[in-house]
Amino acid sequence: MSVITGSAALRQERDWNIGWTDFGPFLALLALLVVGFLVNPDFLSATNLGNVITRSAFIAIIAVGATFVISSGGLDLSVGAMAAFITGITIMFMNSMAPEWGVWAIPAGMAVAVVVGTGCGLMNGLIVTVGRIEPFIATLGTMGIFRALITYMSDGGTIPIDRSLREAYRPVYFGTVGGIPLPILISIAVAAVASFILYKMKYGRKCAAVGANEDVARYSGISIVKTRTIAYAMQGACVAIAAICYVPRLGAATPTTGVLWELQVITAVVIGGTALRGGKGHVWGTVAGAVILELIANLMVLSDFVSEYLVAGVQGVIIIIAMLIQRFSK
Amino acid sequence: MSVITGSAALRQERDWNIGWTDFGPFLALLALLVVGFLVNPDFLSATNLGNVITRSAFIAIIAVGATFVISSGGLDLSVGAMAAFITGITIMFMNSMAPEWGVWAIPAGMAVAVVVGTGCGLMNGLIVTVGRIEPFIATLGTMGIFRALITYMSDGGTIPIDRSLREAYRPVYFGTVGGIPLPILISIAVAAVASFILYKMKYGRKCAAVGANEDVARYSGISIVKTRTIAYAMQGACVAIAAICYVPRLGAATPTTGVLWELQVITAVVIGGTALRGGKGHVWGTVAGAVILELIANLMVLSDFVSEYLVAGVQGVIIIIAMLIQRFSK
Amino acid sequence: ADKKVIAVSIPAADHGWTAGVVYHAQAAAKEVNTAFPDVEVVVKTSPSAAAQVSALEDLSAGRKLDALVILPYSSEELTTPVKAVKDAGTFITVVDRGLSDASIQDLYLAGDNIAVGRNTAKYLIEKLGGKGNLVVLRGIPTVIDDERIQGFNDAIKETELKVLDIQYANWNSDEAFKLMQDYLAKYPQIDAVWANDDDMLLGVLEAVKESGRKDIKLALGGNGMKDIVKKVMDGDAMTPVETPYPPAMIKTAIYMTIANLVGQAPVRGTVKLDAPLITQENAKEYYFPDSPF
Amino acid sequence: MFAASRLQQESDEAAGGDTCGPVLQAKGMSKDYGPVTVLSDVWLDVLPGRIHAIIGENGAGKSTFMRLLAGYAEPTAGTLSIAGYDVRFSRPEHAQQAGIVLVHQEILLAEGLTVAENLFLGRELMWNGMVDDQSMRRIAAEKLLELGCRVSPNALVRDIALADRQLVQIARALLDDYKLVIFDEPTAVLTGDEVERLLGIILKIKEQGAAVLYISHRLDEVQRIADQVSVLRDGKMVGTYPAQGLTQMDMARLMVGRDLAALYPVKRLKASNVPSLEVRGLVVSGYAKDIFFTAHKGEILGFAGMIGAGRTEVFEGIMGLRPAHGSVVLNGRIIDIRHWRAAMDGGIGYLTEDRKGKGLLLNEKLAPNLTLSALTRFHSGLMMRKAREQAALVKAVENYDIRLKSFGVKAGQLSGGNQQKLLLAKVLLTDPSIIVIDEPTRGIDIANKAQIYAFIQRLAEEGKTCIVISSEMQELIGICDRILVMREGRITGEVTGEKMTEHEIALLATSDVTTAASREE
Ligand SMILES: Nc1ncnc2c1ncn2[C@@H]1O[C@H](COP(=O)(O)OP(=O)(O)OP(=O)(O)O)[C@@H](O)[C@H]1O
Ligand SMILES: Nc1ncnc2c1ncn2[C@@H]1O[C@H](COP(=O)(O)OP(=O)(O)OP(=O)(O)O)[C@@H](O)[C@H]1O
Ligand SMILES: O[C@@H]1[C@@H](O)[C@H](O)OC[C@H]1O
Ligand SMILES: [Mg+2]
Ligand SMILES: [Mg+2]
Repeated sequence: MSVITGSAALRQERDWNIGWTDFGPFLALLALLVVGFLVNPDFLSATNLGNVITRSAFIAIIAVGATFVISSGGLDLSVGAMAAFITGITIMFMNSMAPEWGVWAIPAGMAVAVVVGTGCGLMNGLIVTVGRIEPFIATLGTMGIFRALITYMSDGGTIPIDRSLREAYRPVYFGTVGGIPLPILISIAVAAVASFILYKMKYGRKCAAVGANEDVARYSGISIVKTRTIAYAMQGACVAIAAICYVPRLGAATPTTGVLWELQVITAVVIGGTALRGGKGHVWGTVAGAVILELIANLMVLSDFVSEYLVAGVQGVIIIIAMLIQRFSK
Repeated sequence: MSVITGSAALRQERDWNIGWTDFGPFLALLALLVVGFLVNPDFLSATNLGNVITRSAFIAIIAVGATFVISSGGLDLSVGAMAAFITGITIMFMNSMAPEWGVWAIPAGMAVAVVVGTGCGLMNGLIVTVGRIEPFIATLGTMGIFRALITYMSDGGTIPIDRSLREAYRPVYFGTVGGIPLPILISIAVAAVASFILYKMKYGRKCAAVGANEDVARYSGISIVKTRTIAYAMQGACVAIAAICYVPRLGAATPTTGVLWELQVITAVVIGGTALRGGKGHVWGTVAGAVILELIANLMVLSDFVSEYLVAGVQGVIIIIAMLIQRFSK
Repeated sequence: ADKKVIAVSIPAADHGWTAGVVYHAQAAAKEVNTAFPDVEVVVKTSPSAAAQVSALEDLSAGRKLDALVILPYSSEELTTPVKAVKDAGTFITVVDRGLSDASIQDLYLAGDNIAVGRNTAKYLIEKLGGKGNLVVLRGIPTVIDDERIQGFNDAIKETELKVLDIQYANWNSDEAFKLMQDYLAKYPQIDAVWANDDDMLLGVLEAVKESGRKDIKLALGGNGMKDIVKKVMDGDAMTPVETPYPPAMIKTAIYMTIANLVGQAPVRGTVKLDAPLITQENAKEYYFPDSPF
Repeated sequence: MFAASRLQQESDEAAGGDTCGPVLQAKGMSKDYGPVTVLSDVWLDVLPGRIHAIIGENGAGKSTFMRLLAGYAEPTAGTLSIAGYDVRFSRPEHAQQAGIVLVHQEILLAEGLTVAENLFLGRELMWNGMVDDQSMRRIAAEKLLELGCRVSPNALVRDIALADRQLVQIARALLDDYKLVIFDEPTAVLTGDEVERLLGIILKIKEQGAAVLYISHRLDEVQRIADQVSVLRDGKMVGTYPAQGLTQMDMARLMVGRDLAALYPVKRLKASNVPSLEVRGLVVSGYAKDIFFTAHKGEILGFAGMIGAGRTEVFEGIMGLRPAHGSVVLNGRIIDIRHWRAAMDGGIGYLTEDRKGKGLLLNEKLAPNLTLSALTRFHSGLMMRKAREQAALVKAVENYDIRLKSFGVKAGQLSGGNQQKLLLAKVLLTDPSIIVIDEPTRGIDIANKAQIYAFIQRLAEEGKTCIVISSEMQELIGICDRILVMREGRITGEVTGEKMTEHEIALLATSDVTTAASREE
């Protein structure tokens, strides 16, 4: 009998398959750590790795959101500008509430951030889905809009957070729980929730289906508009969470906050193993991708081999090599 | 008999359809011109339109190249940095040859530019096709590399063209033939050649096939590697042509030359009606797209309605509206 | 022997002026590292504020820094991180873009941006006889940009000079070229142009030249770019003056910091580099043909 | 294998064939996908001037075998030889250069390109160094017309019907010189007329002296045109037989390895007069108008018609999958079909005719495909219940007799017929009260057809309404209580009882020249 009916055999096979694809980014990460150590042994010191991973949290959190968008067949170029805009709104809100509510302005501001972020994401989503505009263009447009708004709100300058709130807010970036920096925990939590949504919930299936083949999704009763719009809204929420962690680190929103984050975010997602044309998303791969990017930057600072003019070039080379390692490892 | 009339009737209908898709960008352009005139009648003055269209020539020429890349299912984020790099090399070459060859250094430099550009494009193409790396990442990497190289070559400063060559070279940007500025003529020529290649030559078919469905292309005996690599090489050549026109405009290459051109280029292609996921390319639509972008920027300056902080935002809004008009017009 | 470590953290070469900063910082590092065997200068560039904060963390994670010379990417965002470095016992020298909390700065060296705007304005008032139409090109939305504009605006307030238009061209010559073309299309009568940075002035001059318009009498910049200083030196009619804003200030800052560390010459406080008008007479002093800027 | 080659010789004589050598010989071909063996040690001689049918159950390995012959895949073991020389085809062009062309079972065209562009893809006609679009369009139109396909050569493949796509694919294969044409289920998506025309063309190919390999689950076609028949079972060659004297029942027995019961179930009495779906004045712009009909509970209602008659579009319109308007009453409640999914949520299940493009996620595993339109049922708390999904898959594999070599395969790796079965299982998982099946047995082998018919009948007996759109008149006549016939976007008549004959249906489905001409005004 050539037809298999046992389901035990099935499980084995499947896990094996998924394993390989998922390993790629982690292999690249490993390779990078080894190279890093050879370049400068300090690279592997606990403080340094702690710093680097902590700071990769912003990109990681946003990129987790982008994993939804990209897996559902979309793209969001506006995330960096949106982060700046949300940071601005949040700080302004907190500052205005601080005199009355004191430290309570902080959680209130965080709630505002999430609401605004989700709203911005929703807007992106609706323009793309209902307006049926190519995501690249739609979000390039909203990128301009968010960037203009933050510039306008800050009068071209900065929107610093009220001094009275600083100390209370600091731990959100600088605090640790059980020795682990809070941003790392937050990004792990975000990734965990995301992978639950993407791999365990109904919505994850819809997302992958819409990204893989719109027609099949439609004929299966899955709403493309709804699915993709939700992905954008979640992206917005993730940007908000990243913004919340960002404020205590830099203490202000400026017109240049988050410039070019979109490229880093998309790079993290792709390095993580999610295809840009949509389909299956790889949440943990995305997180690894974000860490890889930050490690590369860190390596550049720690090494003394490279002329300061060539840093960007060496980063480019490393990224390409990292991708080749992935290809190769498959 | 009736069968034949039947298919003739059908044919007409289809032609009509194709017409519509091609008209979209031109409609948007028209709408923009009308709005522009209402905002400020100077908008339609010959000088202003001449300036704007001349300026749009770089983006148009590069975007024509990008039409190949995108139509074949690729993407190239490195064009802006590549333009800067080629400009730098070209100027350095011309300067070094000027003492010996005099004005002949200019055409020689142009040849060098084209060779270097094609080489850079080829490199991009090979990384994408042979290395099988997602184009977004591959060209983000080479973007960093080109940018680093020009920064390095210029020591972070400028590489100005030799005074002795300036006057002789100037007409390439500022000259006119029959009253029409040279860059406009050059971009028309480039677009004409491109549309010949894309619509009249075998290669064009291959390009569209590779972009539309890789499997089908492969089974039809079309080499995906070759087709896509050639597209990137042509992109490189177009960047070189744009660079050649660019040099006399400001007479120097700097690390900031061409920053963010890639976004404008891709936007022009998409506004022009070519889908980002590949397939049929629309060369003339792309040219219209490039002009649209430049007109929007121009309109912002000519109007007095918008706070200078919000210009980018309004541009975003207009682009989105332009795309909606196109959707709507279909 | 314990080497003294001086970290220099500056923005990446994202336009001509910052490129000059990188150039001079690296040149200084090279000189110092050969001249002073017991001092090590490390230069790091960063393409954004966030990256610069990271670089600070990275620089101070491995070793103790004796001094930090920093040109902050932006003021507010770098304030807290620089404070953290200072709290570890590092001497802090800040260049150009100041921190929000001035008490962190052991040494502050900057150009006088208000003066850049004011001195240029004064020259214009004088030359145009206190009246005429102006257009202005400004840089990247930052405090420095605001200060220059403020200095300029305050100076022309009481006059009949009218600013027809003012827009951002992001300290980029290409954008300035386009913007100037558009200004020319929009306004039939422009008496003078001010671009608050020389990168932009290059674009402006090209646009004016190409238009063939004769109404523009003056086109001024600022920053002391060598090509512009050369023009001044040569007595150019359209650009007869210039204000300095030398990127070499980073070098000065590095040397002053070293003097502090090794020379037992305590240098503290604020140093403002004046922004006098560069004219044909004194232009030679400001002309450095070998600098990339 | 000895048996096979002996039979081969016998059949040569039986067909009274000329003695010139085979155009292609397959010698001990095997194909493995990883640990899975799909084809093992298959031998075959393909003779010129013969139509050689390959039959076998779904998943027997027919398509795989053909892909090996035409250079779309390389064998794990075994060789091909032409005129005594061993050859290797590592790409389709190599086979094409040797005159071997394959018409795929699954449609392989670039949707974003036009019909003419697809037809000539990779071998464009040139004129003075330029692609000669005019000639290509003209020739395309001619070639298509020969096949009875009237789509405009300028139409995008995306916009044309599935059957037309198949014809384009066939035209494409026949464009070049060929010594051997392989048809892998070419008629699965065609209706009566086109089938006839295609069979005529195949006979013409044979007359020209070329060889034809022909795969079909429509055994009557095989019987009509084949000279010899080879049977594959489970990846192995059972034998090659002269077609003459082989009845359909014989073929079925050879394929399945046992005797088969009757193909069509015995008809029941018509169950009820309770209307379940009433459609009044439906218009699907560009495809259908004035559509009025009523379907009843427990009824099997057939929709017949030629390609392009608009049957698919009518139901896609009702399902909200393409713009349409008109009144639709579902189990007594008016639903707004402009509202997407209203019909689905109201309990209509629709099985698309385009399993590859609209039915299945080819790159996805089987379980996620199966449950995609009924996610809610495999979902409790917040989570998808994977164990339940697996159980459903195991059950579907049994119920619908889906043949697979491993549960780990992706949907796209299933054989065509098994994909169809998976799709059927998928739609029925939504537990619809009205089920619309567009081409239910497309690509399904004869044993499974019987099973599916029985299945449809069982659904009807449970009181569900089954609407069957089919291009096989026999099948409609065999299972339906009532058949509506469409022509050019309108319902032209209804046949029941005695009048349910091919003749009657064909009359309603085809228009005479004059009415067609007047309609074109
Ligand atoms: N790429 C692949 N990977 C794994 N298994 C495959 C692959 N391609 C085909 N198979 C398996 O090979 C077997 C034979 O498939 P094939 O398509 O040749 O069958 P077939 O005889 O054409 O069936 P049908 O009549 O349904 O079209 C099937 O079990 C199928 O699942
Ligand atoms: N091909 C189909 N034919 C008939 N009905 C279908 C088909 N595909 C899906 N449906 C129906 O469409 C709906 C989609 O199922 P799903 O599990 O996504 O439900 P849902 O939770 O209501 O969706 P949503 O969260 O988008 O509202 C179900 O009502 C299902 O019965
Ligand atoms: O980077 C800035 C430079 O371009 C401007 O002209 O002067 C101040 C600097 O900070
Ligand atoms: Mg098959
Ligand atoms: Mg149909």
